Amino acid sequence: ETADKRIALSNNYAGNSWRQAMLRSWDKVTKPAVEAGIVAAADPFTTAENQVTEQAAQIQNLVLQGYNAIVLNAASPDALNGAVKEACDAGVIVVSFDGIVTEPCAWRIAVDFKQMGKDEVTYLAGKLPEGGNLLEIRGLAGVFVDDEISKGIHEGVAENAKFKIVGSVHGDWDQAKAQAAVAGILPSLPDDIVGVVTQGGDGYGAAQAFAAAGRKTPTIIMGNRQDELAWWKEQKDANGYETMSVSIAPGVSTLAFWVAQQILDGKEVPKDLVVPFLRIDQDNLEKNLETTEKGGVANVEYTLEDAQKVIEAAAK
Amino acid sequence: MRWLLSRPWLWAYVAAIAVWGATLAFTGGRGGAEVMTAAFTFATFYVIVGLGQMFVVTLGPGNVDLSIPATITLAGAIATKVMDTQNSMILAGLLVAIACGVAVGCFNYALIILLRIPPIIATLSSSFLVQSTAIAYGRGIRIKPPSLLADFTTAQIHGVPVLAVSIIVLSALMAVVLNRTVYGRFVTAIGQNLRAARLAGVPVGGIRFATYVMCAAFAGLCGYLLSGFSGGASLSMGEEYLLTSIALVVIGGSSVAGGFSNVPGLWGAALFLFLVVTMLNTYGAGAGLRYMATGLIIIAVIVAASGKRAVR
Amino acid sequence: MADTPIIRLDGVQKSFGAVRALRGVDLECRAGECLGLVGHNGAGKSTLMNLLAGVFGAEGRIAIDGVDVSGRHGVAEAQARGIRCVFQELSICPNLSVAENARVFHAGLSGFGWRRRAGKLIRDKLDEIFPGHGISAADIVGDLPIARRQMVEIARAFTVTSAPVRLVILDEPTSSLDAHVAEQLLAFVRRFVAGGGSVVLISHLLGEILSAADRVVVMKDGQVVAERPAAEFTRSTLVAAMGSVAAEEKEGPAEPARARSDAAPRLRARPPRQEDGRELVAHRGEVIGLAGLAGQGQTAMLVLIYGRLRGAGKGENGAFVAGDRQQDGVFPLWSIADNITITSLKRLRRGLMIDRAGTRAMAEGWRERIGIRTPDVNNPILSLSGGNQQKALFARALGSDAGVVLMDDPMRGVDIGTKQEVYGMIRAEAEKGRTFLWYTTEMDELRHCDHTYVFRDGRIVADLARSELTEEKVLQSSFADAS
Amino acid sequence: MNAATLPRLARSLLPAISLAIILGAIFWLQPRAASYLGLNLMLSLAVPIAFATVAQMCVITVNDLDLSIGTFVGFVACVAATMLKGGLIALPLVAGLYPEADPATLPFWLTTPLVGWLVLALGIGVYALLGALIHARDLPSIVVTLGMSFVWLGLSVLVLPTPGGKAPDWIRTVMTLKPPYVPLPIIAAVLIALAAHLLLMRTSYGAILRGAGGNPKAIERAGWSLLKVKIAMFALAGLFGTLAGLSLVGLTTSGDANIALRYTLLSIAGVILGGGEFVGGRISPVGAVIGAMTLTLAGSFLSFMRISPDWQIGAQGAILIIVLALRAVIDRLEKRT
Ligand SMILES: Nc1ncnc2c1ncn2[C@@H]1O[C@H](COP(=O)(O)OP(=O)(O)OP(=O)(O)O)[C@@H](O)[C@H]1O
Ligand SMILES: Nc1ncnc2c1ncn2[C@@H]1O[C@H](COP(=O)(O)OP(=O)(O)OP(=O)(O)O)[C@@H](O)[C@H]1O
Ligand SMILES: O[C@@H]1[C@@H](O)[C@H](O)OC[C@H]1O
Ligand SMILES: [Mg+2]
Ligand SMILES: [Mg+2]
Repeated sequence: ETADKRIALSNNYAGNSWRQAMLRSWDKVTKPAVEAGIVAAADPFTTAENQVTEQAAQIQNLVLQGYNAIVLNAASPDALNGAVKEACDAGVIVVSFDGIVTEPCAWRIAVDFKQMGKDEVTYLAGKLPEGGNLLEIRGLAGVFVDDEISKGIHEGVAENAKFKIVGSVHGDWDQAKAQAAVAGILPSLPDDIVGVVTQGGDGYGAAQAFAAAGRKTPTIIMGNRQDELAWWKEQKDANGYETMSVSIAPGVSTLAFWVAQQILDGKEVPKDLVVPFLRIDQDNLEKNLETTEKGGVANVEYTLEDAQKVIEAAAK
Repeated sequence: MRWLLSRPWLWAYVAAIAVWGATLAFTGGRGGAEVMTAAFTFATFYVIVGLGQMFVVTLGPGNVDLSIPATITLAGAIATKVMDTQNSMILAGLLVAIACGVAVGCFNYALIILLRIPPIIATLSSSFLVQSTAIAYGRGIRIKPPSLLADFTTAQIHGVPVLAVSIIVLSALMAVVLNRTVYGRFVTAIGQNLRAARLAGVPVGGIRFATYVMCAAFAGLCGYLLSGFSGGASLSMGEEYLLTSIALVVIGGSSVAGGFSNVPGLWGAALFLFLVVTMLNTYGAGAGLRYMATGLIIIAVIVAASGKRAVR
Repeated sequence: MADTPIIRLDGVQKSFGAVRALRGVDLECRAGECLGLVGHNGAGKSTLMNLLAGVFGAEGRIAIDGVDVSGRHGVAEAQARGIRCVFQELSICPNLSVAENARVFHAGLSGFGWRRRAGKLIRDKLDEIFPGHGISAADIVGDLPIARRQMVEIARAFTVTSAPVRLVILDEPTSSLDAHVAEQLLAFVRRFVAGGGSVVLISHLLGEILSAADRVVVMKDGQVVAERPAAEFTRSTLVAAMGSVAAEEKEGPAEPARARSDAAPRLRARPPRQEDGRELVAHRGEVIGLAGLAGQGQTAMLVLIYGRLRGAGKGENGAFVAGDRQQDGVFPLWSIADNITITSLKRLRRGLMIDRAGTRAMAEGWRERIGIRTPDVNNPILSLSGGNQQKALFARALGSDAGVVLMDDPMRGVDIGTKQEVYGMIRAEAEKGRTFLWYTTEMDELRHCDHTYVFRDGRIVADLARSELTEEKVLQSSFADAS
Repeated sequence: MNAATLPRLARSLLPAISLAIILGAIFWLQPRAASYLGLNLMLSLAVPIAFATVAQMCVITVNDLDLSIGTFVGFVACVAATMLKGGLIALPLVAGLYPEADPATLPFWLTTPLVGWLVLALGIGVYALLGALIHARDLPSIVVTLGMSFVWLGLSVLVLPTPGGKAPDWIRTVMTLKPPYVPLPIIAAVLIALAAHLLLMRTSYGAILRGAGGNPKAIERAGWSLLKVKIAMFALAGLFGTLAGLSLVGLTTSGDANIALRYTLLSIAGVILGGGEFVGGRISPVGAVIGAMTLTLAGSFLSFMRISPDWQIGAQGAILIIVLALRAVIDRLEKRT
């Protein structure tokens, strides 16, 4: 029985389409839940400047306000541990997702980012048996997600010796930044780039940069953003362009919400839950493009039943 | 030669060429022209905001506009939404973007003059409000720019970006404004001595107002062109222009203490900043080394430039 | 005197780029004497004093107490040997208190209770030199009017902790002081010298030099052109020695007083703190004097009127000649020409752009008319001596099309020859219909005014037509209670 | 009786008034905050910010600006979370070289935390050097420190490529102390303010340091070395920045290169909020610490207000504006009297 329980979302960043979709999903799922009296409140909070310290203060304030659970997309996996520990000590349930925290008292809904990076290379290996030169676009330096995905990619390349990463730039998960970085490094790279491995939110920018340099467009892995998918569809229709797209679904925030609700309800929930990433392939591109809001991100939202299934699967 | 050596912008160009040379040394000379094309393409956007920031910084110590990134974002979001991919709306989009900049500029100056808030803090605070407006308005949704705008912003003739040429013309115009018009002289006067300027008959309030508005309008223009160039507006599109716009002005040889500035240096500095990242990417430096090298190179340039200035 | 001079210069030369500021100067300062130093603006007086104080080095020989220190004379050494300097441009820290500024001067003032000791040190000296100064050791210097700041700086130069005070250089110390305080200072200088100290006094007020100095050195174009006991000079021989072309000042009103016009005045203004009905009234073609002790609200009155004139927009136009030129006048990064033309730029336009030939012609014209000593008006303004900078500010105002010219004690640091010329220009311009509001601390200058308002404590306390103007009346209303 | 003392007094009280108002508003919105625990939670993160603000103030005193203080604090946090606890071997970079080594058998120089102290001392040394460089070549500090902000960030990423590490236990212990009656952050703030006040406002050399901001030429003409002044002020900034980093890592328990980027602007805002001015050596150490606390509390105030997420960022701006507008209002009132 959680009708009198209050849940807060602590979010560190709202400045990209993925995060906006994440917040929209939260609203879409939690509002009806509050109306239905499943929980008393489900308020979202976002910090202004994507800073660990700011989020730590936010968590402390949420504790002060007497929330029973905090659903957390963290700015740092370790640096919030102090604040998270204090929350736990005060009897608050903390469930982290996407940007997870390592503090043992918190729950984690993790995506295997490393596997995601590896899958990109595996896909390319299947598609391009000859191998060849790859360009890697990374995210924001010093952030855990960036490091994990990149590790996965490099592991994948190590297992597929015919691939070679000839250039690596940071695009900060931003189309414009990725475009500038790729445009800068392209002239110095060999002409035969066969693939671009990415982290999401940077595929379209990479495509633009290749076009501007007058180069043949290689296989660019996409990151589920609608503009990336739309570009892919355009190319597919025009010349049969093939690639794949993969990212974490922003709707994972709603899974975290249900998990928190279940914990508050007294359910036994393992500390570590894993959700699959959302992958789009050549054959289901159209279907996904249709359901993705113009300018948004391909998404899945979770229901209470979905959440219970995930919990059961992990408990086994 | 003497004339050249006494130019404050010289060092920005020397540095840009050196970094470009270092890049080519690595690739064995391959891709030199293409790197330059890319550099001009992206330097263009730096320069647009740099122009506005330069005039603001010239107004004297403490004058700086930190709301540029948020303004870029808001103008980009509103413009793409207004244009809604239709070519017929291109002009309307431009006007809306600039109007959006003008509105932010007016708000900034109102904080500075009515509430007497120091410009750094005033523009920082207003940037939060503007960013919020952009979020509430656009919700991070990316709308494609009209195709004609996208074509114009990415067009090249024989490897020369058309947009860069347009902005070079604009820069030349702003250089004339700075050096040869009453407005430009007045800005420089205020930057050297505000009290003296007021007593010498300079309409201090009006000039400062015009300058903050102009700076924000340039940021609006940048947001408009940038969203055309990179396939739509995003909430983070302005982020990198915060520190870059200040770095440009100073590396370009203008004085942070105000009262002394020049336009050509902006281009040198913009090319330099882009080429540094390119060089380090080409060398395959990891993020840590890349950050460090960027910082050290910036310091080296400013040290080299200052040595010359002392001689003058 | 048989004893060795405290400091002795032999054939000292100093150049700033192309400007030869000093061309072989010999000079001696001895204990127990006040040396008066005069010369036209830019003659090299301040440069010479900077040299004595060790601010910069120069070619030639410098000996202190007979020991050659050429090449190793610096600020610290000079201070250790008891040489102090009150610079022409203020050298105190506006953000610090009076006591803290005293501490800045004395490396030894540290440790527990330093603030109290520093405060006592400076307070005692202020009491000694300027009785009734009204300055507290805890006052922040920036809050004080310029006259009091100058008093603090002067008093500070005479304070003693570990190093003795033997030679004090005063570079135009009275330029911002009113007559009363200047009198106090000169009396103190006499006492100090009588006690065996040595003072170098630079001033453009020849009366001060003649009354306070024992020996007078006259400089011209970087050289010493005359050196004699003060008693052998009169005002006119001194002026002649300086090579000034100007005629000697006429005594009394230059022309008969005119009746005030009955027409509507050009402007009227009441000080904010005025309680009675008195107000300042100015007609076309009048020169109005603002008198009284320094810092009694005259500058504030001028700024107020200036702001009102500008606010009114069309019609009347005001131009301001700053007295505190560093703060209110000069654009330090600009050339002389740019500094002169700034107020007239709107007139000097062709289309949207500034007419370069026009601005140059204007600057050149004024350089000649007002005699700014520079080879090229495109040189930086800071390459000019203090007085010449002031002339550029005059040129700025007189060259504008302003109907009303407000002058904030504008003759600070201007040499006597130039003053005469400027007085003439003011008269001529007034005849053409311009109105001048002229705050001055010098009694003589009030003689050029058609009407004088005396200020005390932010209020007008007397209102004297030219025919009624006497020094006694001005002094009386400056001090006495307005009863 | 000086006419200027009254406005000065009012203005110097202003930061304290702002703080009181915002605290009052918080207690009104959330009475639970008005407790030992509440104050402890709300203010604990004000401690590192207060240190950083004082560091920034030192630089502002001599008319410079430090755009690198945020990344420097991050660097210190990264060093503290690695070398200060486990020595060189705590660096992922170094640990990679000794994959299977047993900690007990490693040589002393790899495991001693002294290395961490050495690196922190070097950091302060670099700050001092910057001061010297800026003075000697007459450089604009904004650009030099902008460059340094990249250098510190790069070093942090090298020290700690991904967030992690662990703060030394003693720092953690100090930062989580629960003294009776008065929460630690309040005691710490008072101590920081007091120390900075004594150092800059009461010592005799402090007068020289501030004077160098008011009129450098005068200080030089009085025979003081401006070079030494700049070195002293930048070294002090480095010292306070280091303390900021250490106290921060004590609260967060682990390091992160991007942990304190925000401190740069926050510290500038804190100094201004506290009544300092950008040029002219007019500063107020006590005000700066109060400014830092006000800014921290502004964040709490906002989350208690429960604003729509879209406008939460904007509300931060609004708070800054309102607090500073208070200054203008008091100024106006003053003028009228
Ligand atoms: N005493 C002062 N010190 C520093 N800045 C000041 C001071 N007074 C005003 N300012 C600043 O100068 C600017 C212009 O102020 P103000 O509007 O009074 O000028 P103005 O000369 O009246 O201009 P205008 O003639 O266009 O009205 C403002 O930004 C204000 O913040
Ligand atoms: N820093 C400098 N750079 C260039 N020229 C200078 C500098 N200082 C002084 N001069 C020049 O040296 C000459 C002597 O100047 P100085 O200031 O000694 O004159 P002064 O006799 O004190 O005049 P005043 O009575 O106007 O103060 C002037 O021609 C001046 O222009
Ligand atoms: O999880 C990541 C998210 O945090 C970032 O904002 O965008 C890319 C995603 O993969
Ligand atoms: Mg002089
Ligand atoms: Mg004089």
